[in-house]
This record gives sequence, structure tokens and C-alpha cells, in this order.
Amino acid sequence: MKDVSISKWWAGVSDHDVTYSFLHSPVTIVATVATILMFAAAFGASFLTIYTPFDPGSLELREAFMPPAWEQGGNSEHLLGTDGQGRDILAAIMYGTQVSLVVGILSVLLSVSIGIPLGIIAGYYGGWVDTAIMRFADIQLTIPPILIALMIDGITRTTLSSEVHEIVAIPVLIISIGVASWPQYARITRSGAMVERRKDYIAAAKLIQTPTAAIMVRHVLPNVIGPTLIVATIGVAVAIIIEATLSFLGVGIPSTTPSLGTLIRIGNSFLFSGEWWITFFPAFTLVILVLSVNLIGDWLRDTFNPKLR
Amino acid sequence: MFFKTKRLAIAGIMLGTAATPLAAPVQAENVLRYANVGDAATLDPHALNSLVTLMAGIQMHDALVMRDPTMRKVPGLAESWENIDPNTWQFKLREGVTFHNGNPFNADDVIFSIKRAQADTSQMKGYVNTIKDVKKIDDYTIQIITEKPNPILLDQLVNVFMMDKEWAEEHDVAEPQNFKEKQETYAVRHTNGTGAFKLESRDPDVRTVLVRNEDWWGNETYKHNIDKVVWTPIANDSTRVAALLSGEVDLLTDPPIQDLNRILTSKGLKVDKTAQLRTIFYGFDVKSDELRHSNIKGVNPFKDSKVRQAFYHAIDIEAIKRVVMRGLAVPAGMVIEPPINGYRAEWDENRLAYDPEKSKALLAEAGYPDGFSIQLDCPNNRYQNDEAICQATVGMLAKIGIKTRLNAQPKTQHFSLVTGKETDFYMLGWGIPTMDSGFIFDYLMHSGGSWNASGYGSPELDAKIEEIRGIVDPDERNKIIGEIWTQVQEDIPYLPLHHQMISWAMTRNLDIPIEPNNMPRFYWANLK
Amino acid sequence: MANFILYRLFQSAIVMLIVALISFFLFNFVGDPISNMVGQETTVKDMDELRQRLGLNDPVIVQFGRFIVDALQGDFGISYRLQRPVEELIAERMPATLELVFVSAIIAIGLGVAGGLFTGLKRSHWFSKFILTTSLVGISLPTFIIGILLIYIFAVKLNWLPSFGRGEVVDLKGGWSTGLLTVSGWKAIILPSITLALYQTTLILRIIRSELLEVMRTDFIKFARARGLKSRDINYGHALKNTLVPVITVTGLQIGSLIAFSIVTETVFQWPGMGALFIQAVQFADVPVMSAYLILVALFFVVINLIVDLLYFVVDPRLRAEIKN
Amino acid sequence: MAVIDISNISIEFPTRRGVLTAVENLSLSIEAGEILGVVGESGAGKSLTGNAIVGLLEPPGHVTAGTILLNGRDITHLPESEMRKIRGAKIGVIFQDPLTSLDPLYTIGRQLTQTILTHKKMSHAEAKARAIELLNEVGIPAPEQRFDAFPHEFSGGMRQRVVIALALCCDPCLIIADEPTTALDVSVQAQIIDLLKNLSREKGVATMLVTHDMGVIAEAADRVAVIYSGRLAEIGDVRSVIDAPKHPYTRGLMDSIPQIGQNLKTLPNIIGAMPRLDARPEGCAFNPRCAKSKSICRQQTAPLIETGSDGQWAACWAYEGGNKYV
Repeated sequence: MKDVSISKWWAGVSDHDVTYSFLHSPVTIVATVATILMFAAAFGASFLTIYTPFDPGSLELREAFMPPAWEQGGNSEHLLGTDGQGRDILAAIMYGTQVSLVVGILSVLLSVSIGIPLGIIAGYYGGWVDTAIMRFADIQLTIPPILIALMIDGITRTTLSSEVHEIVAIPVLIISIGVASWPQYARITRSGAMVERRKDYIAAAKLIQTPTAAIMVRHVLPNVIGPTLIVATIGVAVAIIIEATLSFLGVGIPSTTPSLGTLIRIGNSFLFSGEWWITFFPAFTLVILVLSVNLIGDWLRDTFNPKLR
Repeated sequence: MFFKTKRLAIAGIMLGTAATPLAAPVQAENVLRYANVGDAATLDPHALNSLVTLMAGIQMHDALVMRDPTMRKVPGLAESWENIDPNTWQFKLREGVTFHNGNPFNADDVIFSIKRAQADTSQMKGYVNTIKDVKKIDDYTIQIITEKPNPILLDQLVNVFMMDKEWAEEHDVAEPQNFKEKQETYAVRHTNGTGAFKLESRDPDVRTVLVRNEDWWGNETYKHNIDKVVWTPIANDSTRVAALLSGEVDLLTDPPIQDLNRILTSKGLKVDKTAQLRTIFYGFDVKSDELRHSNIKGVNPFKDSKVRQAFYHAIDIEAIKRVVMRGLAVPAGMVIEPPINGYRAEWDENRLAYDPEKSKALLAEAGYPDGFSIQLDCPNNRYQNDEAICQATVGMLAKIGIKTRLNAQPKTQHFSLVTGKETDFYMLGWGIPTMDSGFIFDYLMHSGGSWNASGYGSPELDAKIEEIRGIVDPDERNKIIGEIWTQVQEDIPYLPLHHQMISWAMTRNLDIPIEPNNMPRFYWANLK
Repeated sequence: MANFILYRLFQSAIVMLIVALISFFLFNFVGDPISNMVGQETTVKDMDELRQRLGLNDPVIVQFGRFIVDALQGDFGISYRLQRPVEELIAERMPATLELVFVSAIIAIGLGVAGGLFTGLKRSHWFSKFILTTSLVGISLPTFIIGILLIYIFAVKLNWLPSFGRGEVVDLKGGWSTGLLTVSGWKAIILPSITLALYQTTLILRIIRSELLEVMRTDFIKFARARGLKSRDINYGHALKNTLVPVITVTGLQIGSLIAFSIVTETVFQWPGMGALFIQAVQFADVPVMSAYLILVALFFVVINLIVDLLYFVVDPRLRAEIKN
Repeated sequence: MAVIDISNISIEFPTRRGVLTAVENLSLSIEAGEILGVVGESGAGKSLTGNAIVGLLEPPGHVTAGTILLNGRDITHLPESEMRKIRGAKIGVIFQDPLTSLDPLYTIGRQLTQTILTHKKMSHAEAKARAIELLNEVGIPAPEQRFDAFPHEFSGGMRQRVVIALALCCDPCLIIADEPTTALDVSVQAQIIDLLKNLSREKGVATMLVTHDMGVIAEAADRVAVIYSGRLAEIGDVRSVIDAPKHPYTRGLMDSIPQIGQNLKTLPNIIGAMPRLDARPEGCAFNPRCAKSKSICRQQTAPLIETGSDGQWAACWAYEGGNKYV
């Protein structure tokens, strides 16, 4: 939402219509509020909770497996209960959401920052440059991101010691997911760039000998970035799911700095033993987070560019 | 929810191309559906010394000496035996026994099998390394000659399975599979033993089907009614429990302990428990001059027994027992269990108390008032809740100022760290198949012990350990064993945690004796 | 036409070559293959000999050539973890995965097309809105959560369906084992295939809907209506057929994704397929299995893409004309 | 009796900012064999009127008042199933862009026979014969061979002929041609206009020729209706309207009389632009742009007033004394 409003393209759209459409879509409002709350809780975790769930020294094993506050045996100090190590579930979810969001957003930023330049170059130059870039994108697009991410993770796991791997796990994951999803952004940007290329103002800019790079950055980019950002919103949701899935499979985020997916994997072994809250709340948070981001993305797409898929 | 276990012949429910697609139920079969966490890595009975491999082997093979459900040694393929002189044992073999392919069993097979277990590529060498020679007296009599008197030969032979010489030669498997070099041989996926079950089909990691051996000599002794065993390894804990809860399997020998309550409260299911012959402990590297993963350089803090004591006092074993183990563990002060020769209750029941303040004081005394950092190597799929115990430990150590990085990984990788002696601080569990302290001394207390990653040991201790290998007189032997333990208990190279409990979860209509080796023998089972 | 197919085959071959190259580098340079093969006692001299014997001292291009020749003959080396030839492992597990993917694809295409048509043609029907909302929830639910949920409900709580495995399988000739000939096999495939199909169903549903909405706005649909054609003819004859090209593309990609996503489903349901094999290979750094799996999946994708290309032909006369020239 | 007789229809679009009246109180009729040109700027409501006749208004637009009579039968609010039978059979429609009017995935033969078989009971072979006859009629050379061709194999002009054939295939009594020539080359435009003219004359079909090209009107139409901002501004015999336009808007149009092929996107001789539907001024919609605007013009909409004996009517207070159309 906010990043979108920065772009010039936003200005081209009637403010009035956007606000109206937003205010008349209760689902979007709820989703936005939920997203803002989750962002706030995730990034304000260190202010909002007294617990530091991933500092082992602060854990009390004797407080493990406490149910949520409203259940018998629950305690208002641990609103959503504790897990098998005595970690406060609510705090773990807040920090876990932070990891999930960071991975989701950074990996999409990476995809976008690979995809947009390549897309603009392909669309602007056309010819063999276009063919080369887009053929490559097509090939990569046929392989699902999750598989590419798994491969990259598998390779780093093989080549790095476990100690180093743990340190670089999050960057590796961001790179894996980021590298795996650039083609779709390149595609969208390219089609936009192809349209812009033919416009008069570009010809004018060329006439006064504006450098090509400047034309791309100053003229083409602002015109193609809008649709790309809409897709990127949904991309964040997809990236969060990929991260959670990899972590669930045990090849993603290590359990020392768990993401929501890791929390679900850990909690999953308590699914049948009655300690449902350990896996339920992280899973619920993940679903709500992804759903909210998807809803916002859907709304953005419908409002600004109904033709996008 | 619970069905009477379906024992329809598979052919009966197949919708094959047969003329009668849904034929009337063929004669009911008793199918025992068994699940555990992981498959046997090989079916070659001499290639790998691991619990699951032995468990698979024992269903299809017999040894000369076997155990009954109370763990007593009973005749197996040997009907009787006697100690002719301290170094010579004579065995009378059971007559009329045949292998699954119909070949008769005789002395040649015994000699072949023992030699095979002694081969370079065998990992069962430890059970037969005192044997100098095996002599054939006649077709059904053999003599085993040991280098020195071996008080535990019979206990060792329990794990040495008899193979068919002709079959092995025919299929070019006279040597055991070289497991380390990832060799692939016929024996990895095929068996020909004399045992209670024949291998019907094998799909590694997926499904192994065993069928009753109608010609088994033990069918009289062990009256079981199992016609078929379907063994499905299920790695995922939740899935494994779900399979039991939904009635798709009859027996789990490694139910996740957090789910035991839920299993107990499910209709038609029961849980049997017994103390296991396995103790879980941490090992310290007390030998290296510098730790591999620590901020302390140039000196190894673990060499200082105060540091080891500090760690000991920092472990809240009761909390681990209650929370992580759900009460299913017996806190230990010794790394062996009550039935083992050498065990003393006064040691085992008197752990160093949980006392973090004392820990801090000890660390300060040792010169580490602010603690230091280490790495804890831990398996994550070997012992009950292994990773969770280690995680809890990380928290407890943090409270005394020790910053611990947890390196939890699958057992294969973990064990290669331990046997490679490349670890500073690690979790290990140990069980004693021979029921004698000598076994653990050889592996863990002798400075050359193959699993002694702590590097613990001294020439005096090594000498004592070597000495008892040849002493047959129990009193004299036990005296030295006592001396060794006294030293070990004082030095704390290993920080004992607890003795594991075994729990088997199963359907109520299954009757199978639970035993402390955690090795179900399906020929002891009965399905109602 | 023949030229086009040849061209496409050539393109596919290049793709496969690139994948094989990646796979080759993975195999040979990620982790030292020698130290993975020998025990600790092996001497440096022995290792050099082995290196020589395996041709690891040859120029890289020669090694790559050998790798390709081996791969073409189905030889991918020995699994580090299971000590068995990789091609054997994969051959054993392929039927399980392909059957799962096949059933899931049918579910995904069936439900996706039906739902897409309904929501596309009856935009304002309450049920369309319901389907769309549900489908968004479907996209937002990670596969593994769906799987766990289904196991919990249908296997544990209701006890209707098995929670793991393939049920009874029948060995057919040619090394293919099928679970689709037994009742228990069918029961076993229900939950995993639904889990696997759900995400793809929603994607296909949404693409068909949005394509349909777009086509319904086109002049030729307006013109068809202006000619008084029956709505059945317009919807299913003209509109649906015109959505097919993008839908075929997406569906093709999605079927490919099913193979990749089966990794997750197979893990949750303990389904004995290639995906489970692969995830174990990743965890154990079993490089030969990983590289073989990569090649195989790429092969599936290439084949699916070829089929998609051929389907374009059948559907769109403009393409036929383009290729002719 | 007129083939089509529209009286006082209004078309409204409910939107979130209130109801937009896109067409207001509009009346016109066309006799058999007659071509009525309907002219106006983009968004004036001429295409909507055509769509309203065949019942193809895009929701939420709908006819809120008035009646549409087809050969005397009221078809204003016929249910869709009834309306469908009229479309294609009684009324043929031709759209602006022949390139996009045909389904690219079917042969033109298939599209023709499908339409014929939808409305007429005949065998497939008969339908094919009829289709070939139609193709011949609209001037497609070698129709038998072209029968199995796909739309992309035709040029633009040929495609428009196919579209016309499709509109004609069930002998309709009314053809609504919505900008049939706009997308075509100038030379082809004339051919298509000729074709439409001939068909109308020979078959006695009533034709509603919607366009913003005055040249086309001058060339083809018998009568012409000028629409401004959803209202009929002037209607009358084509020569009278062109030679002596009465409504100030029409006059403005004629002053800037374009050559054939030039579009009426903007009118250089009239200041300003047509108001948006939601900002239509009180009174006559044209008054802000009208040089002769009086006070009544700003208060009340002018009715159609007869300005001469030859059936020329204009909605302008300047002719206040004349016969008013009710």
C-alpha cells in the first residue's frame, strides 16, 4: 500500500475512486488492519513483550507446556501458553512473524530488483537481448520456485559446515526464494516497457540525446513499476508460504531463530498429545497473514489494473 | 475407534484383472502391521551393528544362543553347550533345521557364519573378536576356541546370526557388504536364514513384508499366531501416531512420548513400558588441548573437573524428566542400568544435585566467572526427544553463563562426529547387549575405545580394562570393575542424564512381550 | 509443422543440456565425490588411483560428455545414503509420485475448470462469491497445513481414510507398481491427492475465471450474442475455447508444479514417492539423488511443455498459420 | 408501419454517485428499405440506443422509460430467451471492428452455419448452401473455397463483408450497423457503404447506421438523427439536415463538415466539449456552448419542434412557435 502510493503512477489514478473502493470493501479494510497489526507486533516485538523466547538463558523449563490463559492450568502471564521449552507462544509468534516477514519481503525485493531491470532491458531493446532474457525466464519459470530454493539450500548445506550454514541460513533462504521468482516480474515489466518504448515522449527524449539508462530510469521505470508492485504484494504472500514450507520440511530457517514455519514444524509433534496451542497459533497466524496480504493484493489488482492476473 | 485388525488376504481385496475381482474373503490371516521411525539400512546380518538392523535380522535369522522374553539365554540353533576348557566351548547343533530356501543347516554354516562375522567388512567383529578358531567335530557339533578365557562369549553369540554357506557363495555374498563403502550386494535386500519369518518383499524405506516360516524349529517353543508382518517405517512422528490412532498399524515401538497419554486414552490401544537398557549422557572432550568451538583459546576448560562438575550441577534433571520426558525416564547417576554387572544403586541414585549457584561458584573457581561458549553436538532422530533434551540443556547452561550453540543433526552425521572424535561436548546413549560393564569400558572408558570421543582414560585404567577381559573368576573380576567405576564416577568424563524407558504402543488385541533391548520379536507375539 | 516440432525438440534438448550441466556441476563439484565414496582409512594414493580410474582427472568437457552418456543410459551413480543405484531408487518411487500427480491433476483440472466456468459465467451468483472467497483461503493455506488438517479430521477423528502410505500395491509388468487397482490404494490416495490438488485447483479456477471474464468482454462474444446464439454455444463453444490457450499454458505449468509440490505432500503423508526421496536426499546431502531428480523433473517439464505446444496447435488456427509461414 | 419505432426511451445507469441518464426521452423510427443515420460524438448515446434495441445493454444499464416496437410488437422488456430469438433473426447487428468481431478459432463457414442453424430449421447441408450464397451476396470471391477459412486469413474489408453476411443470414428486417466502416481503409469504407446501401434497397431492410462520420451519413443515409448528450438534437431528411441544419449543434457540425473518413472527435467550430453525463447542465445540454443561448435554454429542455414541412425536427427553443413532438 504505502510503497505503491509513492509512485507517480498512483497520482494518475483518481484518489477519490481508490479511497471509495477501499472504504467500500470491508474485507480489504479488515485485511489491512490485520496486516498492520501483524507488522506492528512483529517489528515491535522487543517493545511489546517482556519475553525473549530465543534467548535460551531466559527460558524456564518448569514453565513448559502451559496451556493458553483461558484453559484450565493457563496463566495470564502466558496468554497463548508456552511450548515444550517454556517459551511464551505469543512472543515466539511475534518474533517468528518478524522472521517470516523479513524473509518474505526481502526475497520479493530481490526478485523485483532482478526482474525489473531485466524486464526493462528486454522490453526496451527487444531483439536478441529480449529473446535471450525471456527465453531464460521461460525456462526458469517452468521450474517451481520451491524446487529451486530446495536445490540452492541443498547445495549450501552440502558445501558449508553446519555452523556457517546456520549463520547464513536466512540470507541463503532469501536468495533462494528471490532468485527463484524473478521471471514473473521481468515478464510484467517487459510488456510495460514494450508499450512505453513506442510512445512519443521516449522518441522526444531520444531526440534530445538523453542517455538510454536515464530514459529507462526516468521514463520507463515509473510507468511500469505500478503493476509490478501489485504483483509483488501477492509475491510476498507466496514467498512467506515458500519459506514456511521449506522450514516445515526442515531445510529452511534453523530452530535458533524460528520463523512461523519452523514453529509449526516444532509444534506439529505435539499435535496429537493435547498441546494443540503450540502448533495451532503459529499456523493460524501464518494463514491470517498470508490471507490478509493476498486480499490486499487482490484488491490492489482489481482496483488499479483489472487486466492483471 | 478401533477395528478388529483386518486380516483379509491381500488377494481378496485386490481389484485386479482376476476373474473374481472382489472374491470372497480368503482364509483369514493374522497380519501384524508394525511401524517404527526408520528402516534397516541393510538386511545383511553382519554388515552393520545397529538396533534396527539387528531387529530386522532376528526375525529371519537365528543365532546359536538366543534369549527368551525375560532375557535369559536359551538354546537357539545350538541345543546345548559346555565349556570344555577355559578357552574351548563345544556346541551341539539342532538337527533337522532348514534354511528358508530348503538347504539344511549344519556345522559348515556355523563356521562360515562366524568367519563371515569376522571378515574385514563386518561390523559385528566386536562380538567375535575373541574367537581364534571354530572347529567342526561332526555335522552337528562344533567347538569355538577363544584366544583368552571369554566370560561373555554366549552373550556375544546372541547377536551373531547364522547364514547359509551355499546360498552365500551362490550369490557372491560370502563377505559381508562393505557398509562404509556403500557397497551393494545381493544380501542387502535378500535373506536366507533359518528364522521364524521369511522375507516376502522388501522396498527399502517403504515397506517390508515377512511371512510365517511354517518349518521353523521354534514354532513349538514360541507359539505365535502371526502369519504375516507388514513393516512400514514412518519417519514423521505425527504421521506415525496418526497411523496407530486410526488403526492402520498395530504396533509402534517408538511412539513419541508426548503422545502416550493420548494413545492411552484412545479406545482399543494400550501402552506397555519397561526400563530400557540404555542410558543417555553427555560426553566432554577431556583430552584435546583446545576446544574446537569455544571462545576460550589455548586451553580446554573441560580438562578441569570443576567445570565438568559445574555442568553437572547445572542440569535440572527433574525438569527434563517431567517436561521433556513426560515422566518416562529414570534420572541416572551412572551410565549403566541396574541389570548390568557392575551397577551400584548408591552411585546411580545420587546424582550431583541441581544447583546453579554452586555451578557458578565452581566456574569462577576454575577461572571462568563469566562463563564461556561451546557447541553441543546432538542427534535429532536417535534417542527419545534427544533434540528437546539438548535444547533444554542449552537453556540451563545459559543460566550459569555458558553460551551454547546447539548442533542437532541426524544420527548418521552425529555418530560420525563421535566416532571420528571431532566433538567437544556431545550427547550419546549407550546400551549393553552383553549385560557386563566390560562392554562399556572397552568402548567408552578405554583411551583407545572406538566410541570414546571424550578421550578419557589413563594407562592405569586401560590396563585394568584390558585385564578384566581375561578374568573368569567373578569375584576377582567384579572387584576390578568396581575400582574402574569408582574412578569414573569421580572423574565425570560423562555426565549421566537418565535411563530411557521403553514404551510400546499397540492395539489391545496384540500381545507381545516388551523387552529392554527395544527389539520386538514377532515370534513372541499373538493377535487375538 | 514438422519443422516446428523439430525446433521445439531442439529447444528442449538445449534446456535439458543446461539442466544436465547444472546437475553435473552439482554432482562433481559440490562436495568431493571421492571423499564421499571412500572410507576414512583410504590412503591419498588410493584416492588418486580412484580419481584416475573414475576419470576425474580428465578435462571437464570430457567428464561432462561421460556424464551425459551415462545419464542417457539412465546411470546416475550410487546414492550416498542408501548405497543403491540412483536410477533404481527413482524407478521404484516414480510410480507412486506419478499416480499421485495424475489423480491430483484430474482433481485440479476437473474442479478448477468447473469452478472457473461457474464463477466466470455467473459472476454475481452467491455461490461464485463463495467459491472465490474459499479459493483465496485455499491459496493462503500452505499445503502442509492442509495435509495435517485433513489427516487430523479424516484419519484420526473420523477414521475414514488412512493417514499415510499407498495402501496395497500391485506390481504390474515392467516394474510399475500401482495402488490404483486396490480399494485400500484408492482410499490411501484420496487425502494426499486432495492436499496436493487444492492449490493448483484454485490457480486453475482463477485463471479460467479471469480469462473468461476477459473473453466475455470481447467483440466477438458480443457479436455472437447479437447474432442470437444460444448462451450454451457462446459460453462453451466460443468463450471457453478462446480461454484455452492461456489456460493450457497455466495448467501445463501447474501439472509440472504438482510434481515439485508432491515433495511436501509426500513428506506429510509418508507417500513413498520421488519427492520423499528427494527431501531426504537434501537433508542428507545425497548429491547423486539430488542431481538425478533435478534432471528428471526438468525432463517432465520439457515433455509437458512440448505437449502444451502441441495442444496450442490443435486449439489455435492462427498459430498453425504462423508456423506454416 | 415503421419497422422499428422507438418512442421516448430513456436509458439509465445506476452508479454509486447516483443514476446517470445516458439516453433521455429519445424517439425515432425507420421504415423498410430506409437507412437512418444516427450521428453524434463519442459517448452521446448512439451506440447505447442500438444496444437497447437488441437488448444487449451492459448491466447495470437498462431502459427505464419508453417503448421499442419492432414491426408493431413491443420488445422493450422482452425476456432474454425471447429476445435471443429476435437477435440475429429479425435484427442483424454489425459492429465497428471486423477484426475482433469474429471468433478467431472457428472457420467463417462454421460461424455462419451455426448462426443459421440457431434460428432456422434446416439441415447442415442446406445451411452450408445458404452460407455460401450469403458470402457470394456480400461479395466474397470464390465463397466455396473461403468457406473453410479462418478469420485471420481475410483482409479487414473482407472480414467486414463476412460480418455483414452473418448479420444478414436470417433475412432480418432491421440492421443495426454500429460504426461499420470506422476501422477500415478509406477505399474499403466506400465499398462497404455501397454494399449496405444496396442490401437495404434490394431487400427492403431497415438500417440504422450509427456513426460519427458525417461523410458516411451524407453518402448513405436517407434520414439522419443527431444525438447530443443522450438527447435527440435534430432529425430529418438527410439533405435538409445537411443543407439547412436547424439545431445550433447540427449547424456547428455542418460548419466543420469533414471529408469522408474524418472523424468527429472534436468540433473545432464549437467551443468546449460535450458535457459529461453526470455534469449535464440544466435545460438544454448544449446551452453552455451555444452562441444564441437564451434564459429558457438554461432552465428547460427543449422539446422536438417541427421546423419545416419536410419532417425536419429540432430540439431548440429557437423554434418555439412550431409543432411540438409529444
